[in-house]
Amino acid sequence: MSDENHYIPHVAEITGIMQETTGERAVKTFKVAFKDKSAEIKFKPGQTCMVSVFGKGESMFAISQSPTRGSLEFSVQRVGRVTEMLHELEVGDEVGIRGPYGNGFPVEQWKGKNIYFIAGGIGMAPVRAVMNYVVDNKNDYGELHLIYGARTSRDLSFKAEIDALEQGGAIDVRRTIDVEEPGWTLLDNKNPEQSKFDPSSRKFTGFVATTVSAMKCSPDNALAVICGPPIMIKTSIGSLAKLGWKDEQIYTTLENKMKCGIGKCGRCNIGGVYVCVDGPVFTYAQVKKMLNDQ
Amino acid sequence: MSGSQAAGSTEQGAASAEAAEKEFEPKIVAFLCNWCSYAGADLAGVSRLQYPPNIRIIRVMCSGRISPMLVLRALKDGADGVLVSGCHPGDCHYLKGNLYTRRNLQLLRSMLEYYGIEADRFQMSWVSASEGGKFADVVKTAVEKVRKLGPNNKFKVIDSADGGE
Amino acid sequence: MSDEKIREEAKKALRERGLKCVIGWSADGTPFFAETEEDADKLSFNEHCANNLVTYLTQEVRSQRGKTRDGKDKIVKPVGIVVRGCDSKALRLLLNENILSRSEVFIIGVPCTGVVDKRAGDVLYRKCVKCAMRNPVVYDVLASDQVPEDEKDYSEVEAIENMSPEERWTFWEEIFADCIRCHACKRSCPVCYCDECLLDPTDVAIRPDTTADEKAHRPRWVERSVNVRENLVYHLARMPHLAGRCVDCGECERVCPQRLPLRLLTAKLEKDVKKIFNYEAACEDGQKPLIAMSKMEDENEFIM
Amino acid sequence: MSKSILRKEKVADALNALGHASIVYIPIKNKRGLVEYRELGKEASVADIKLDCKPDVPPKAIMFPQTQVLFAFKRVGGKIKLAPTVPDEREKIIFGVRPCDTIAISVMDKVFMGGKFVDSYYKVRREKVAVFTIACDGPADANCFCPSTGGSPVGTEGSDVMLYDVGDSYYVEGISDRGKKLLEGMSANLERPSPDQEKKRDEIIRKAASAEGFAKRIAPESITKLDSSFDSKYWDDVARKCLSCGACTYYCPTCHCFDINDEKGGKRVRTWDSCQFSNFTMHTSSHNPRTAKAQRLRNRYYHKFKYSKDSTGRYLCVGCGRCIALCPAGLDITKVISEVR
Repeated sequence: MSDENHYIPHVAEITGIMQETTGERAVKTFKVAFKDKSAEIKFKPGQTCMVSVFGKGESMFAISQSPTRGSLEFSVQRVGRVTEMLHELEVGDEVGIRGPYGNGFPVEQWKGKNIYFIAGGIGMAPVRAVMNYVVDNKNDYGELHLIYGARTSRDLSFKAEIDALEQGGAIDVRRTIDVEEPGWTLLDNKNPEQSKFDPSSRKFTGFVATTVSAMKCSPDNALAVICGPPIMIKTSIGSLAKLGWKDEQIYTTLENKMKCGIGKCGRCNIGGVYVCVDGPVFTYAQVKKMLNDQ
Repeated sequence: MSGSQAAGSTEQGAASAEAAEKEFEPKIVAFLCNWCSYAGADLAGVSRLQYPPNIRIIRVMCSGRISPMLVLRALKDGADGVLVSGCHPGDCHYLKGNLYTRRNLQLLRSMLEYYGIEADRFQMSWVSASEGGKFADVVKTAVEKVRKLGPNNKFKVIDSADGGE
Repeated sequence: MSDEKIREEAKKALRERGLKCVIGWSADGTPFFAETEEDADKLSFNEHCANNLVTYLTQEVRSQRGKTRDGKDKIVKPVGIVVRGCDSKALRLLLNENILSRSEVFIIGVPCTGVVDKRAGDVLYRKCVKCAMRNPVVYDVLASDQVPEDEKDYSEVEAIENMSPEERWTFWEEIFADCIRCHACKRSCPVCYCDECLLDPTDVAIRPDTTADEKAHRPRWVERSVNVRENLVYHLARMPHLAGRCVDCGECERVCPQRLPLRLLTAKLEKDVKKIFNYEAACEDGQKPLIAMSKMEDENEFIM
Repeated sequence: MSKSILRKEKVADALNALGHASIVYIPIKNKRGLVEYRELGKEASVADIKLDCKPDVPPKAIMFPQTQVLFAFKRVGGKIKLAPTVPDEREKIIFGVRPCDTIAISVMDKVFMGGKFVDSYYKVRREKVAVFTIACDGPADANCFCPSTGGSPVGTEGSDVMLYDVGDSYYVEGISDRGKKLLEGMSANLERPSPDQEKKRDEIIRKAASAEGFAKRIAPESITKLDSSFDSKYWDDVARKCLSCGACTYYCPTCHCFDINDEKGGKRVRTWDSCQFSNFTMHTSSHNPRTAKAQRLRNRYYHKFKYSKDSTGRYLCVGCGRCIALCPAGLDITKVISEVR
């Protein structure tokens, strides 16, 4: 095991592509299957893989599907060199996969707890993996909530899947958007605590953090998983803190530029911590300590 | 796939495969300006003038667009020679593009020579839209010069077994 | 003697002109940024002061630029600098190219009789043995008397020109095989001030609004691999960019950790520019760039 | 014969004997006066050998080449075919390494072969390397500070064979089993040490233990002080001088950051990278956790003296002083660590 060459990816075929959102920063979900069945990997929700587009390079992506669903999926936003090329691939094309890397979410420790999944934009990708895992093991966990925000309603990914979960009653879902649209209840970003919160409403205009405040998420026997852009993570944590949440109850994922994925290339470190092997999942208590060392 | 230049263009060129194997067929990238030289090449074609098939034409709007980087990139990625052709001085569609390029590329040519790289790997010509005959001649001369120089080996690098130095 | 004058002028300028700082050397020859009059007492110039400080000048001025919240240009405090003859030519080029404006800089010139190479055991740098730019050409004050200058010496370049092409190639191939592309030559160059360098795959300016398309299709002119070919292209392509701009200050050669004789390239370039176009970089204030001075009657002989 | 004498005039013969089974890398003085490691016989001749100084270039590239092809890929009939590169499995000897660089090799071993994952490319090359170290007789030059980083001019860590310069000969000592075996192979060139030579060798070790004569030094309390100087304004002052070139990192015997890229011709290539380059940590989105030069510089110093110490128990700096000698801006790591507060 230890002498294995970690830099050589296994070739995998794209077996399905879902167009989640469109536009300049479109999101697509790729389902892949290894050409060589023996290369198949076991992974935990929250872990990541290096995905290669040969000739363009490789990038680290969170696995966006739960291991309980039997497929390996990545949800990728089109932002740069590798992702642009990924988006041009079709079913049947080949990519390279190596991994899984990182620690993943400590789902075993979470048993019996109420969980708030809080996601913004493409941050929904890792959240989807862990949320589906928890839903599939629903009996082990308490109440489940999802607060999912994006810029506009068109930028919300995994629509059908989340709708189905919601209708099945598996999870309480609140969607938020930044730009006002008809039919979406307006929240006051400036005074989130004063916003009138209608529990029957599922769609809000307002920041994710605002929604968290307005919903008054309870910290009792609960934990929160926050993924999204840095500013959204920061404000959401602020909202939770005001509601009496402790740093240890809040989990988040970090990202940094990575090249090797195995803690050698020296660029994803925050202080002495390598995000690729020690992360990407950290509690806010850990992050707080690390951010001092940025 | 840099460095595969030696094998490239045989199928279109020489009469018999045997002759092709013996004689080196250079591959030349030709940057032609849209208004004069490209039209000149077109005229050469329409007039059924014969010229060697060793050139790969890239049309640019003006020879002024040809930065030394493009010439070097072509050489680095396996071309045996580079030809840049534009309007005669004074005829540039954009007034002075060809004059700028002339200064720039003359220095590049001089530097190539200084490094010990055959300066004839890089050639320049002025061909107007009406000079189909001149275009054919220019290509003939350019190909012959590069053929004499042989394959472009100086820009080639051979990796050791595991690529380490 | 010149130390006192430098300090005195630096203090005066800090006091009277509201300078952000004065960039100079400390007595041990390392760059030093004097922000207060007290600091200014540490300024010095001696034979160990080898850095061309103009690179820092651009950095200090540029870092102050930008817009305020209400959209106005930020106020740029002028920056003082101590320059030798060669440095001052580079500085003049930056002024000519409008990278810096004359009002943004305060220049203390020091005529120089050569500086020494610590790594080689305190012998004069080769560029200093015979030097045609010992006296500053642009300055507000001079810290000492002017010194006699030499004729520009191109004998080393000529020696290479007189080799056979094969000899030349062997000579350069050996040199480029040793380049490790640490980019010290480029980063220290006073006239390499671009935010993004096309010869440096590690140096790409990406803004929040750069599209995926732009990033994906940005050409990589030089690969990251370090080998003779990539190094050759790197050093070849640098030259046209420096044509008519490089003043042959020799900073690239000085900083090269592999001790590559890079001035053999820049001196050759300077020689060619002079010979072919009768042009000399930064030889006068307000000079137009080499390429902009292209003429109908330029040499045409090499063109078919 | 684990302790013996190699006369200096016999070094060439001994190297030839070693050269039968291995490639020998040895410091030579190149045309430009730089002392660097080269392959004996192929790139270097005996006449160029220079053993009496600390080489200007560390031997790092022998185990961790600046450019290394990880694998090649090709599209055959629409399908991707990967071709891993053939590892360089030739036996190698690096002769004449100084103790700082030898310790650096064992530090690098920890980086690449320790932790959760092993870097197979490094491992293959490393395991074939035997190190012949020449002990220093005090500081090798004005920039040395190995005692400050836990090293010593006579440190044996990472060595297979130790050599002590006792005048007209080297006092040779096998350290590892492998080293002892290699010495057996060159026994024809070895002699028994005289009491006088024993004494000289002991003298070298005694002198080294006192860490005398080192002009550069970092006090242990300066390093502990790093815990509280993270937000110091001093970093901005240092960064002002830094030119963001890669000279310090490329010449550092322990700097190991690298980049991986797909290059023309279907190769995935690993190359050295430097944490001082502005794009080193930049995300695709343009967000950069270490935007400012000061942050990048600070990260390098902290990585060397704090992060690494905290996680592996040892410094990532061996005190060779090359970064001091080469910095175009005259930055001095010992000064920076000592002055920051």
